[in-house]
Amino acid sequence: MVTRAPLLAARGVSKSFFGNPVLRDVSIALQPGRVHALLGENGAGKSTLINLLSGALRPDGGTIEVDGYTVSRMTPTYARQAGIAVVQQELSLTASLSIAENIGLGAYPKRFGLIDYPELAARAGAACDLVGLHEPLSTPVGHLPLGRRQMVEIAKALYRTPRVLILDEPTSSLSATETKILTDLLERLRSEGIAILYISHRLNEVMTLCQHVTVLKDGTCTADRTLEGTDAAGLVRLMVGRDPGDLFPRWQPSAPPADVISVRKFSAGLMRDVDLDIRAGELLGIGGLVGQGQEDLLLGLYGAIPAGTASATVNGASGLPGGVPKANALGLAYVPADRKREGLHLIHPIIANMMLPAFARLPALKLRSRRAERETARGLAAQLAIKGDLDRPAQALSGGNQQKVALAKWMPHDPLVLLLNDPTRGVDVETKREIYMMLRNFAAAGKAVVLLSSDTPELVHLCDRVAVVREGRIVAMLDRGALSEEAIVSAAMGAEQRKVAA
Amino acid sequence: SQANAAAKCIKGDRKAPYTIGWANIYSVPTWMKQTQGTIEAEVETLKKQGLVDKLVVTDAQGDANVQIQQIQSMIDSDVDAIILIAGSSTAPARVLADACAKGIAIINFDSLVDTDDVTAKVNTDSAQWGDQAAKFLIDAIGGKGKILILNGPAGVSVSDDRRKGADAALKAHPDVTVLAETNTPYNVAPAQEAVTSLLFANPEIDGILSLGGALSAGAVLALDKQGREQVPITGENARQFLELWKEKGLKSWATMQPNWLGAFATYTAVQALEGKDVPAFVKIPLPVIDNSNMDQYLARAADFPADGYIYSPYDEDLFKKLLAGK
Amino acid sequence: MSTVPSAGQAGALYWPVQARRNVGVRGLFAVVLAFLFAYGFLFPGLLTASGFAKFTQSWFPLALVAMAQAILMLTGGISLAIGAMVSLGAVIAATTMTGPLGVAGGAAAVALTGLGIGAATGFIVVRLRLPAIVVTLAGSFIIGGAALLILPRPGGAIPEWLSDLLAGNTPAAFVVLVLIVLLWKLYLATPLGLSLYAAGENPVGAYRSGVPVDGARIAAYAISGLLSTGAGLFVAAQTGSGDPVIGAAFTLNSIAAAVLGGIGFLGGQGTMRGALAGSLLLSLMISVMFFLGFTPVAQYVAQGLIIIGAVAIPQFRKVQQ
Amino acid sequence: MTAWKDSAYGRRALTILRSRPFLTVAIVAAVWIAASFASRGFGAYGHLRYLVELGAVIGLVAAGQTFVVIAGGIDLSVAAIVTVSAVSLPLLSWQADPTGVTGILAVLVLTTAIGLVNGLGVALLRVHPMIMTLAMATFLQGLLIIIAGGSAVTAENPVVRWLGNARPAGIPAGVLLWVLVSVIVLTTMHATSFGARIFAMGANSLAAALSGVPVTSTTLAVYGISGFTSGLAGVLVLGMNGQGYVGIGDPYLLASIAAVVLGGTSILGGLGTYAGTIPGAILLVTITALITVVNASPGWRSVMFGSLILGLLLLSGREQARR
Ligand SMILES: Nc1ncnc2c1ncn2[C@@H]1O[C@H](COP(=O)(O)OP(=O)(O)OP(=O)(O)O)[C@@H](O)[C@H]1O
Ligand SMILES: Nc1ncnc2c1ncn2[C@@H]1O[C@H](COP(=O)(O)OP(=O)(O)OP(=O)(O)O)[C@@H](O)[C@H]1O
Ligand SMILES: [Mg+2]
Ligand SMILES: [Mg+2]
Repeated sequence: MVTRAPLLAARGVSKSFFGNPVLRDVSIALQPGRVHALLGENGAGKSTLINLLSGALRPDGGTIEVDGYTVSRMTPTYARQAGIAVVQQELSLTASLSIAENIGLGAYPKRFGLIDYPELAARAGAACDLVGLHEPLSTPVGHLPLGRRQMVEIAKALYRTPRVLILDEPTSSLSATETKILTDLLERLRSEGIAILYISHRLNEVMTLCQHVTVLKDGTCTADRTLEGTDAAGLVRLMVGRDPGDLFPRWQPSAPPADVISVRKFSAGLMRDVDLDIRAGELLGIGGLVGQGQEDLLLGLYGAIPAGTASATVNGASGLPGGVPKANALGLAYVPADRKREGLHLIHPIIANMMLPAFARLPALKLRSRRAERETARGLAAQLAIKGDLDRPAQALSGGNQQKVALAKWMPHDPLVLLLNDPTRGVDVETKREIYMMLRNFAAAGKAVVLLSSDTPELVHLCDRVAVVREGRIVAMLDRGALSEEAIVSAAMGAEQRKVAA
Repeated sequence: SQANAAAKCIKGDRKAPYTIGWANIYSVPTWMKQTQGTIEAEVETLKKQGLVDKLVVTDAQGDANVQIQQIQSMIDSDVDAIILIAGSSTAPARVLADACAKGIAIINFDSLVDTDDVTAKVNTDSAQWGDQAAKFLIDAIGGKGKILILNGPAGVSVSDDRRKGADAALKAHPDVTVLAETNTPYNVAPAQEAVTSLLFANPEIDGILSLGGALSAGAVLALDKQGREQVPITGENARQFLELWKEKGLKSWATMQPNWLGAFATYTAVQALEGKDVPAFVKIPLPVIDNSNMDQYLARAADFPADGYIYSPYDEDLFKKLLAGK
Repeated sequence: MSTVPSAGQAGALYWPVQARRNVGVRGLFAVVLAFLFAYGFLFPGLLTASGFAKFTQSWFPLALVAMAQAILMLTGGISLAIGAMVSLGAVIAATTMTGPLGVAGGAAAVALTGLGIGAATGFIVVRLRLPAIVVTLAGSFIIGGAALLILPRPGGAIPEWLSDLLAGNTPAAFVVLVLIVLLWKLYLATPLGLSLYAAGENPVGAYRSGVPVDGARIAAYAISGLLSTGAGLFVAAQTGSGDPVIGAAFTLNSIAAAVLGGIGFLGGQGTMRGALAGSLLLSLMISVMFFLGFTPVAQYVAQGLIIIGAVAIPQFRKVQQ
Repeated sequence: MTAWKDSAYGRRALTILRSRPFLTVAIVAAVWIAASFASRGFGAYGHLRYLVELGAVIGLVAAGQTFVVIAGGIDLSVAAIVTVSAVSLPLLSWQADPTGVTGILAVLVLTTAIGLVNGLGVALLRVHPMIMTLAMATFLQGLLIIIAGGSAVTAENPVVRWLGNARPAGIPAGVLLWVLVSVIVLTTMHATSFGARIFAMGANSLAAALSGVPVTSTTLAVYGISGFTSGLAGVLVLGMNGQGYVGIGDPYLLASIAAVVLGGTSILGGLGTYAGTIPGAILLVTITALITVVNASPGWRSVMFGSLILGLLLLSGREQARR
């Protein structure tokens, strides 16, 4: 098998941005019929490597090979012709175009120079069926929730009937069900002889799906081996170079409960007539299939979207906060899921991003102290291990580090309630561990954490209670004792809800 | 009732009281507002005589295309007369032909249209304006010297016509050198800016040929601010300029585009509808302001807006004379 | 895996996609329709052939420049040179068509000028990565200056028959507009045309999907230039002559029409039918206010209110939902 | 050499040398020097002083415009506001106050209120700034029909006169006003939390809102500032011309936008500084003056003006890529 020429390979490629080396002499070979994992911490260079493989970026040194032949100039168009398809992370879609038009973008079937819509419908429909996407093909992508968009992105790659399929963290915004569909699909494609490159920070997925692994650390290749005989701990060792501890901190019973937030008949966005008590000192998980209204629950509590209640108390004050500044004043903080759109100011320096909540709260005309800002920011960067010059724009950070910045900016304000929307999406294991530790400590200090997550294990191992949301209602409230992945999934799917409801 | 309609476009089938449409190109500037004032006053008079019952006013907001649309609407609503300041000297020609064919009296004044399909055009003579201004200035600087020329906006017929009118006199005096020319809106600020820079670039200047609007006041202010001696300058009847003229004791000459052209156009329209013979072009003699009559104008200054124009007095007798005389 | 739900869709995709795009502009359509009824009620002559012809003629140039602006805004661009382009188009038409080039030659000159200047602008904006708003602001001076050089004062001429054909008592202008809209739909059904949206909203993603992003954007500028000078040609025909400053007001009006029609400034948002409806509303507004007997002051105030209202009310409804 | 570059001091110096405002200053200087070679009078001290004075008007209008643009908007009503300010001052002047200060305050309150209404439309009605301010400009036209020429009396306002004509210590009072405003603007923009909020809103208003930035009130403030500085510019330009008139503000709409962009502020919002707008404004009046003294037909002058702006833009106006 290995004697055959790889379908796609990089040989000794290097790449730097503005003089900072990001990849140094990295090689990787994708073989047909194999799912190849690409692992590494945030900022290790994984996305950059796939950008080189797919022609979105040009290497500074080294070569890209297709079927054993060196390609002198790899471009996205050439890559497509060579049968290489990339699933970017929710990136390449256009909200105002329909699902079908998005799927075919850049590779429309033509007839007399025009887009052949019937043909497009047939082929896009087939691709959608593969990923279990049953919305009408004419639906504008902008109307879909994030998880469904991710499926469109995957369908878009499949539409090109690739020989090589590259997926950059495809599951980070997918629910368990969607993830299952995807893994089954990849398994099938693999058996059909397609070469697959798979990037994920979820190691259990990697363990079940992949046969081979390449590990990047600080832009160099530290391992390139078969996955046989490796366990998750071994993978982490490969990535961080030392023995991993437990991913999840040990659960401890929390302090005697006192409600910090309690709402009755709460409605906001998709959420309808929800009763909820959030207790100090606990980590309350919010689970369910993607797009059932969980996000609206957080946003409504945070005062970011209009919400109504029969009665509400938030940190002793009655009524919901009438806006984000009021929520902040009551000690609430919110970390959004879509960090690029909602969490960060990508063009602004990291330090400005970290200080923004402070600017928002200080009196408007109070003079700033750059020195104090720098000190605070340095402290935060050290605390969360955010690498890099604080004066660089946030967009120069890798996804995981961006996530840390989005979280870090609230720390100086010592919030009483942290509303977190999928905070570990796209975050590497080490960072995840740090974040989990932080959340636990936070709860232990008597604060409340509301953790909305699409990562079910996270809910199971970290939370004190988990509220499962379906169709705008909390259909189950699982206590620590009743927590299991099965319980959450079945409640989310609507099966046996009466039985598990506590 | 008048079977033998005399004037162009008039068919004689329209009866008093008439509806007058006033197709303004832009009603915000003070000059326009003053003009509108004279039109409204005239309409009031005509209403009392039972000749007019309604004045319809449109404002094209400076857009010649909108003006065409509004004239079309006037045709559609069947007004009896249209009085018009054109936003372009060519653009309304075709829509006016339609109006004329419908028997609507069209009196075009101030900014004229290059078409004969109107009942009458009413205006001062732009070429004559330029010619007289140039002659005054050349005379004032003793037949030789260096001058600046301040024009109105580029691409507009009126400013171009005035400038062309000055050509003959300038050619006849080769010792008069034109140092520089400008094209600006007929306003104080841009003129002041341009003249200041031109003064620095051309330190020796003997006179300024300013061809209308409030340009002259800007030039005077520019000289004044640099602490330079005033030079002979031509101008128009802007109140600010006349006051500066008096204050600085300028060697000056001014003429005007009287705002009562609007009233006169209204009057003419009704006369035409009433079957009177109306000349195709009523040339308004240029009223001249010089040191001899300047005080008379300034004496009435308080009746005019501070940024307005002090126009010469008018009455119905004047209108009759203008319509009758060649 | 079940194929039932999407198998049925495969037959007809184009029309459902088109229908979906009405969603954002339904409110505007209703407003426009209300204005149309009001106009027809106030001026029954609108329903005659010549009344309809005259009305569509006033709308036509605004419709073209609204399209010209919309296509740029869809790619995330904008032009402040639309007015100057209209003037240039009018001036070229008025100086060539009665000369040796004739009507065909003159029309070709107008079209080539529009395409050429548009493409050059696009190249500067896209390839040199300069902000479109200022490039086209500078461009408006250059293009406007060129118009003044060709025709320093209003003049020139358009053959009488052409004026009568386009701006006479037949709704020829409307027919031409329908043709242009059909051509636009055709363009939007080509891969390059549809890429406009992706190139405008998500250029990086579009590039990675293999869309010729720069090409699509430059093409949009070229088409926009063509539409603008085309509007100039029509204005020249409508007026029978050329005027080097006739287009000035079209710049801001084109933006107002496009935004009224729901075109967003960030690229990729909105539809051409919306932009056309926006331009129709602007044009209708002038006539309806005339027939309602509004004074100029009332016209200014009402115009401001209608524009704000037409943009704000749909926004408001969106927020309410 | 490298040692110098690596020192903290040297790094900061390099940053300044490479910054957009500095580049714009360098371009202004180059244009001035080149122009004074071509025409001796052009570079005369008095002329440069006058150009800076003219620049002050653009600079004042562009001060508010810079705030608005950095906050992610644009203000197309500035020209109309300048006109309203200049034209309404005599109407709002109070005969009993011989200093004329109350009249100026009344005008500034009026123009600030106009700006606040813009802000309300943008923040609460969610009308796009370009449309909101365009509609506001249309409203103001209607207002001007009512107020223009409404007063037959020239208001002799001593403060306005002083602003437009006095030269304490040889420096035009308008320039002094501009310096004062610049200091306040730069401080507000770069040294207060309010300034930081504006940058955040311009870069990503959703993220700013979720971080607790009071977006509505900040938007109101930004447009209010723009109304205020435009009003101030109207007062200054009234003083410089001795008389307000309808249309007096017209040149300042495009000029303010051009000054902002030539000064390196991103028209997309979130990035920029008034420190660049200042030389941007002076650059603009310089080019205008240069074109005025060149002897050419109006068509050619227009072509030259546009080409110069385009050329300068190539030097200083590159947009950074962003996602
Ligand atoms: N266009 C760019 N300009 C500057 N720096 C860049 C650019 N692209 C990537 N980098 C830098 O290169 C490094 C590697 O980034 P990359 O996105 O490849 O990491 P990654 O392994 O995908 O991380 P993650 O797991 O967080 O997605 C990061 O430090 C990032 O800051
Ligand atoms: N203009 C830029 N300047 C600096 N860094 C950039 C720039 N453009 C992209 N990057 C970096 O390039 C890297 C690759 O981008 P990509 O879109 O794959 O996101 P990512 O880091 O993999 O995040 P995620 O995994 O959450 O999608 C990121 O680290 C991003 O920060
Ligand atoms: Mg990555
Ligand atoms: Mg990543």
